Amino acid sequence: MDNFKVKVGEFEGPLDLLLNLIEKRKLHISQVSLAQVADDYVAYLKSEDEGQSMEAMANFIMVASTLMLIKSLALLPGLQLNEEEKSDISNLEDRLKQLQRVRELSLHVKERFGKDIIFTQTERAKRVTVFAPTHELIIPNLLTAIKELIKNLPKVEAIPEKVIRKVISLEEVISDLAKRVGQAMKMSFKDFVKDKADKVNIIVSFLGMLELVKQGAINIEQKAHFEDIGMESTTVGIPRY
Amino acid sequence: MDLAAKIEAVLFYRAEPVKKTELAKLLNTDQEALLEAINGLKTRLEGQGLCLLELGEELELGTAPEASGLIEQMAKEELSRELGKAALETLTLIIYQGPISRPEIDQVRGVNSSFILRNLMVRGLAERVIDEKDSRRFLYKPTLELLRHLGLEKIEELPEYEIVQQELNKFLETNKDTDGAGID
Amino acid sequence: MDLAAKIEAVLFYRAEPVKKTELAKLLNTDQEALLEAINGLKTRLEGQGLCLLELGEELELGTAPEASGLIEQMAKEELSRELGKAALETLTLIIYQGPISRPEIDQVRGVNSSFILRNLMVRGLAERVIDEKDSRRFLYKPTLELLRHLGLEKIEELPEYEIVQQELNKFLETNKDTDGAGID
Repeated sequence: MDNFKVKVGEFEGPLDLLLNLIEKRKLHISQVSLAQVADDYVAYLKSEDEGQSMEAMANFIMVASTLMLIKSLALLPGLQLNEEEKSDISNLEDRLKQLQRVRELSLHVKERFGKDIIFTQTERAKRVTVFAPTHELIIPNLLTAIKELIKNLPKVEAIPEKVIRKVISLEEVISDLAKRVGQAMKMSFKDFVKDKADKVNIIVSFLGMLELVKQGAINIEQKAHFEDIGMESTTVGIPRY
Repeated sequence: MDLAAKIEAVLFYRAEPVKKTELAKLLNTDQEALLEAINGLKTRLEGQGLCLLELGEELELGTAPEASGLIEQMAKEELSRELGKAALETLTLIIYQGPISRPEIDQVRGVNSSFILRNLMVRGLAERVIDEKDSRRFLYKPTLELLRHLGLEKIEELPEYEIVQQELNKFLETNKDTDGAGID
Repeated sequence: MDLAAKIEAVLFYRAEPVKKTELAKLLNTDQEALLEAINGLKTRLEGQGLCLLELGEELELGTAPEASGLIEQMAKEELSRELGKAALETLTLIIYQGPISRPEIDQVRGVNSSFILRNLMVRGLAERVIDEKDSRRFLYKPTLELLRHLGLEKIEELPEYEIVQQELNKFLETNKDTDGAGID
């Protein structure tokens, strides 16, 4: 039944991991803090990706792509986001806040569960029973019932196609994002002139992150788009002219 | 919580006659205080829905005599009512797979079956026996009357018996570790 | 014998959750008089050995939470006291926000909750009902069994219950259109 669990390392699901990273740094949930932990998140995924199933990774990678967006936005306020991207970002923030609240509340449940149990009557040992069959009790009905039961036994669920499609297109998301980051940087070039060294470092690390994410997506073809990531050198070169 | 309330709770839970000596020991009290509390409880229950039955050395909690008409009516209705889908499903599982434990029944059905099992027993359709391999647990099986009613001389005559057995055993085998309380 | 006493007798005899509508019919009374009698019974049981559990439409008689330690000494059944992190989170959502669908639970937890939900149902701590607004989907809600394990007569006794209802409703309202991890 372990197949029902979508675990990477010790974390059950991407939100579990993300919330943990934020709480470890004692941050409040916001776009700013999400941008801050994006690297940690990707680094963790990379360290754990060995031997993980496509199903386990899929959910984590979807969240990684939203984190990349958030980080890009933090670095380059000029970056244009479409409606879906905007809603992905606010949605992630909301879900994290919600999960955090549920964890808070779960302490009330934990504190009480199994402590002062209210008992009901035990099964009466000596009870007068009357044989009372009903018209339902005929062999064909039994066969129908048992077949229905067997049909409804839980099976290992395959990962829904919707999720797979999203993950596969992540590759496109990365290359697309890399392009847009490059453009946004040119556009906001003036901003980069100030405090040059720091900005360059940030960009380098950001692109490093993109690369990590790409490698993290173990089941995704990467070679065809390698050149897009190669943008790193071009981009780093920008401040020189 | 006073002694009378404790006696009430214990008798309610046990749902069978309990010896006064056992009660005194359990509640860590002497006979005198116990008898006083018993009388106190009797007085308190006057006009209520329950009553305290005293048979020599034994005590039992029951429904008040004034409620007997109501209870009889309910008992009759209980027996004449249809089983319904959930109960039929549970009973079928017991017929095909019995003797079978409650955790196994719950695991196959994906829901808790305790109340349904109680009803099936009240109706004389299923009975429970102590598991020879583990005396702390019960196994459920169909009653002889039910098998006769269905016209079955032996269980193997059930349609698709072999294949049902295989499917269910396969499932129960793979889910052995996840039954009972030890989940996650 | 008054209505409250009759309710007590019926619940004692049945020894399982009984619906208010069923009680009203059996006792030949209307909802209003029934609810009044239920409250009367609750008051009457205060400080006694028993308590009246109430969850939505269902009622059940149990031992008073104060008697918990005493009864446990006698209990032969295996008591489930442990909840893993996933089970705890899922139950918390079901308690504070139930009835709630699986996509909604998945959305908050960020993972597929089908495995954990099945286990909670097998343990009798949660149950699923068909969504009245959309008969193709199920909603999960707490059970009297869960209430018993929490030692609460009413779910509303949990801290922050009221305020959380408002909070979560607001959240679900604003996130209505997003499906996120919602797989079902």
